[in-house]
Amino acid sequence: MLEVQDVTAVYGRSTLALQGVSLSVPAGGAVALLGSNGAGKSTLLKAISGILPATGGSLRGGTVRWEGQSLKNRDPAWIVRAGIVQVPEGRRVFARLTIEENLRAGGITCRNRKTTAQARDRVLALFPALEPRLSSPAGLLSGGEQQMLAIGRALMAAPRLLMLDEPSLGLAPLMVRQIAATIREIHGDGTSVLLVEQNAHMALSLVDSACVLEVGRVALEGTARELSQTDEIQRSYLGHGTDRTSA
Amino acid sequence: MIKFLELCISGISLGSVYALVAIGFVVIFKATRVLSLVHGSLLLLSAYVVARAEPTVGFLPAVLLGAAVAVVGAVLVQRVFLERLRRRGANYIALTMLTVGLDIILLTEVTRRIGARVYGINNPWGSEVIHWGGFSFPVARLAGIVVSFSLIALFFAAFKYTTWGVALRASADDSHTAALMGIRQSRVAGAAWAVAGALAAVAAVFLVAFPAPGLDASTSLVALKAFPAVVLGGLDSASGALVGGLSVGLVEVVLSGYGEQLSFLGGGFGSVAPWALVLLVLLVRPSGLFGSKEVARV
Amino acid sequence: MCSRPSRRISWPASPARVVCWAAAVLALGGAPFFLSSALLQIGLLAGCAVIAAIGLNILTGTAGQFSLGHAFFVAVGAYGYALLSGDPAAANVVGLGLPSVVSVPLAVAIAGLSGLAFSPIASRVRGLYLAVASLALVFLGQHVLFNASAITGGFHGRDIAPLSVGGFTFSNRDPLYVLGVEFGRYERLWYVALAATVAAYLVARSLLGRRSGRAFRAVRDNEVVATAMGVNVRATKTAAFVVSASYAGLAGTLLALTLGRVVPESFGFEQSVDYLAMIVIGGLASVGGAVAGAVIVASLPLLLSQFSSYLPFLATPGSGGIEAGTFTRYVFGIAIVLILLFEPRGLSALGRRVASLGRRDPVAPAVTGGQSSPVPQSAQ
Amino acid sequence: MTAGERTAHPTGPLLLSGGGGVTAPPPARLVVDGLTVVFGGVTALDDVSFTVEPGTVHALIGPNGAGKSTCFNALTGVYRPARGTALFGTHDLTSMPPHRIASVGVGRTFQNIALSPSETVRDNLLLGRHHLGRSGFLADALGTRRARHEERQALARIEAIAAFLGLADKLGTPLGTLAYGDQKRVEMGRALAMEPRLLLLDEPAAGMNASETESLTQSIDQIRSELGISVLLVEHDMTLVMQVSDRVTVLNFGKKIADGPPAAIQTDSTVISAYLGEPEDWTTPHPGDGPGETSSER
Repeated sequence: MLEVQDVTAVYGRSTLALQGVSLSVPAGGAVALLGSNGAGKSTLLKAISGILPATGGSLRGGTVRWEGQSLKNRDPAWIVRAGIVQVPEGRRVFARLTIEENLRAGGITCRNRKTTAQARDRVLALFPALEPRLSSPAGLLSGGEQQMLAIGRALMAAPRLLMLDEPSLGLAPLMVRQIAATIREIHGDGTSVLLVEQNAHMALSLVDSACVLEVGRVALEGTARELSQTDEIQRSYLGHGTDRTSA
Repeated sequence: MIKFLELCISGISLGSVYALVAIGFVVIFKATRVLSLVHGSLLLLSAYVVARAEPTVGFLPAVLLGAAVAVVGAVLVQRVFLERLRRRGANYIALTMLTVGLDIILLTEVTRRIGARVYGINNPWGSEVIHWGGFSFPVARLAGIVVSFSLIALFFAAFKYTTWGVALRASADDSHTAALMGIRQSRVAGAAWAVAGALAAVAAVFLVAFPAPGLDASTSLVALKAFPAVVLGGLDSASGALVGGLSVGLVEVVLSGYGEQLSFLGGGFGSVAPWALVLLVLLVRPSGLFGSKEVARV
Repeated sequence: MCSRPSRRISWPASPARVVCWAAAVLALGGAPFFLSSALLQIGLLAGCAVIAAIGLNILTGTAGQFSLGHAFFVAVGAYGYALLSGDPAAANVVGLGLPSVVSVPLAVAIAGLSGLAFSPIASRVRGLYLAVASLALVFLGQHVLFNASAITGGFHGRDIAPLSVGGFTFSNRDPLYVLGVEFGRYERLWYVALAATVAAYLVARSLLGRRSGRAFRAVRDNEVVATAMGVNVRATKTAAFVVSASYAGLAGTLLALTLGRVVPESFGFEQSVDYLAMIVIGGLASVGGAVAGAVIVASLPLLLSQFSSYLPFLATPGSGGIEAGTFTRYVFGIAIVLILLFEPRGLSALGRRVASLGRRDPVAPAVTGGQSSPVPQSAQ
Repeated sequence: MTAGERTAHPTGPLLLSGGGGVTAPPPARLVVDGLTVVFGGVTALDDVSFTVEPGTVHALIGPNGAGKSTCFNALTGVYRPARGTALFGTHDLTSMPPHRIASVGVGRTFQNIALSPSETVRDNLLLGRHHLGRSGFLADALGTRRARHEERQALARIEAIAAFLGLADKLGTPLGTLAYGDQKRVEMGRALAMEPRLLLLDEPAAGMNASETESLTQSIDQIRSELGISVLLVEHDMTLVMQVSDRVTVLNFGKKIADGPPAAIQTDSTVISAYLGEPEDWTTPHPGDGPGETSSER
């Protein structure tokens, strides 16, 4: 399981992005991280997947543990091998590589041919739409197909914890629905899921529990059922203040 | 007509050798966003090693040794120096100037050792010339074509199909996401520099072979000929480097061959014509023929 | 990285400072009285390098346009002067026979115009593509220098008419004694070079400290931002090339006058790299740094070979050991590498650090290569 | 139109732009009409229209990827729209050379701090006055009287702006050594130094903590009420948006989905579902209205 405790992260020299955030994803569990843009959700994922330093940030305090081992100062490749893989925000497929090559890039840490073949079969079973276009450049796919490829690419590393950063971003509702169904299926296969989403309704329908970040702090947490019944989330997205004439 | 065809074969031969060096530049650029100005001296170093080792160990072992030296040298440049500077977020001017500094050191050392000597490297082709239906070609030139194109084919296969190739192209496409997939950039980059070093070493052997006079201190300047090639094609396009290398070779050899008719452009115009071609191409396409446009980020 | 304009220099007329400046003025102004001709020539060559390096640093350090072609523009100045002032009656080469006072500014203007002529490429082509495009100028320029012998004298070069102002000629022709010291060509030229160098320095400081300098730096740091602030990016890049080429032209003119003869090999690829070495060693974007770097890079090899017989680690030419020229190449190579690795802002930053050792001034953090320090990619 | 250096107020309060003798240009409204931006077949901004009234704060909000930045970039000439106009007064921003936009009175800030870290705060602020200056390269190089006069005036104005933003004692500090919140303020100061009549703020609160956001809120309020500058604001911090805005335009998928006063936007069901998703059943891949987790509002 993943255990994040009291994490503080900064960008550059002094921009506080996270202040004392704690969160845990139990083995086989699914957790959503909600909050409006700029709340620090992506930063937390980057802190877990180890690419925070490469993007100009650093972890200042707190601990990140995965099955008892600290992930601090580990390089991203080590973390991928340990079983945590992140699907980046905005899909970020390798546009000039073919779909097949994108999948190969995702499975690059896996040295075992058999596991790789199995992972590939699983991905193509999940996303049959990719199969006929394996040799065309990923840049030509539609937004929804790119999101599928991005998830498929991450699954090639056979993760035990899949972290998704805003998989619904910029997708039409029908596509969001398909992505949601896929995430549910992946979770159903026993993979733990940490889902960062702005689409709170979709996210809460997929996970057991969630926490809401607001300006780098946990503002709200609870089970999915509890959270979907309050309108606190809406307020954290659309603002606490009213218009200025009454403020 | 016979002269023209002979010149074309000769140009393709020289061009394919330029392409070897140019592909090295592209691979390095894709992996580390640097124009390696240390390449000329690495090329000279490996040629020097081949020239010194050949009399005792024989041709092929000497070439392998030269290539090994170039590979080790290139990887050291990347690992010990560039990587350190890159981690601190240095820009491309600083990174490129670092290769200039290393080039000055290495070039000074190797040219000091070579001095005023000219080394001929004994190779299997010697100075033989094939005559065939009115045509005559130096065998070394033909061997250059065969070996270069084989290596280029091998390179493209590796670039397309091997794990390293996929990792290199993925990193060049989006380095952060590649890191998220567990691709270790520094290893990919090290391998890229190694490949470039090996290609340069092979190119060096053909650059000093007949009908060239042999290895002397100015051989490193030949690596500069690969600059027009790589810029013509586009810094980040491997196939562009091939096209660019061949164009530069052809333009240089054919124009030199017709030097008398072109004497109004000055003696030896053929050897600088590639540079004129570069300016013309950049005027129309600021990122070369196949290079991807640099997009300004807000 | 930033060159502080003169008006912002605090002037705590500390006695040490006054003594330093006085000593510098005395040493530079009095040099012809106590230096040998050989040393004066080295000083003059260093002055040319200083002017050229200041120009390149404006282009590459301040405006961020990577140029490997600086030697070309220096050549334009040198040969331009040779052509304009050359004797019309000379046998092999064309000369227009213009007086020096006209030829010098015209040669500088021609160099500036050649920078302008390059602008269709210079203002559109970026980064390393620009570096290679400017390198093309050097090779094509060399070709012209070797082949257009009617103007350039070809491989052997051509002689330079001495500078002559109002009947006073800067040559050894009519002997002149000042305070008992014979004033020959180098002694006379010394003050011209000194004035030109000081002017080049002051003009650069003035330019970079004002609106134009800020536009250069804005274009270097971020073109989109520069545009939003109203900077015409292409015009600014063109201007940077013109300014830099004019500096190179002045340096070339002075070089021609100092050497008395110009040959193509003084303006090749290696010289272009040397100019880059000067600004990297001195510190990118710093005018003072360019001065320091140029003096070191230009004079060290000459000084070492001048004194090689006194330096036990140097071999005399031809004996097979490490010669002065070779030795200085090592020094430059190592200096570039060490500076980039340990003090990317070059000697100017080192100097400032040393100067502030006694004071409490905070020294700005090292920012590598003039680009932005790590900033958040996305604030999320 | 080069406006010339407007008169400065060395120590006085920061008056309206163009104040102090020179007649200020009349306040202008920004009328965005049918703005459409297409990237390689994808419509990033689809027929968006809205009006920023003079002297108001107008917010442009929407979920990630809704097209807000695209809109900003189209207004500032970074992108060329396929269709539509953006009239500011009588000037169509979408058809001007981008570097001219500043001189008609449009200033902007950038989302990620886009200042030069090695320069002083003073030099960073002075860059904002570039379009107001007239001294050319020659005048600057020679330090003519006019160039020096202009520089002094610009400096005086910068000092007033720095005082307004509480940066007066930091003018000589290299920007890179400032705290993040101060850097953000310099970014704002540079935009004010442009003497804009319309200020485009791109996520000014990004990365700020609560107290920094609080002071930002006040600054925006002051910019509107004391300086009379219109503000177009892209921001994710909804508390800030709702506090300072007179009007809010909401984008989703590149289209305008709502436009109105903040209070109305906060309760608009289209806006709510654009942000939080539709409160419906997400378990099946086909639209349906099964008894899923539906929240209380519907």
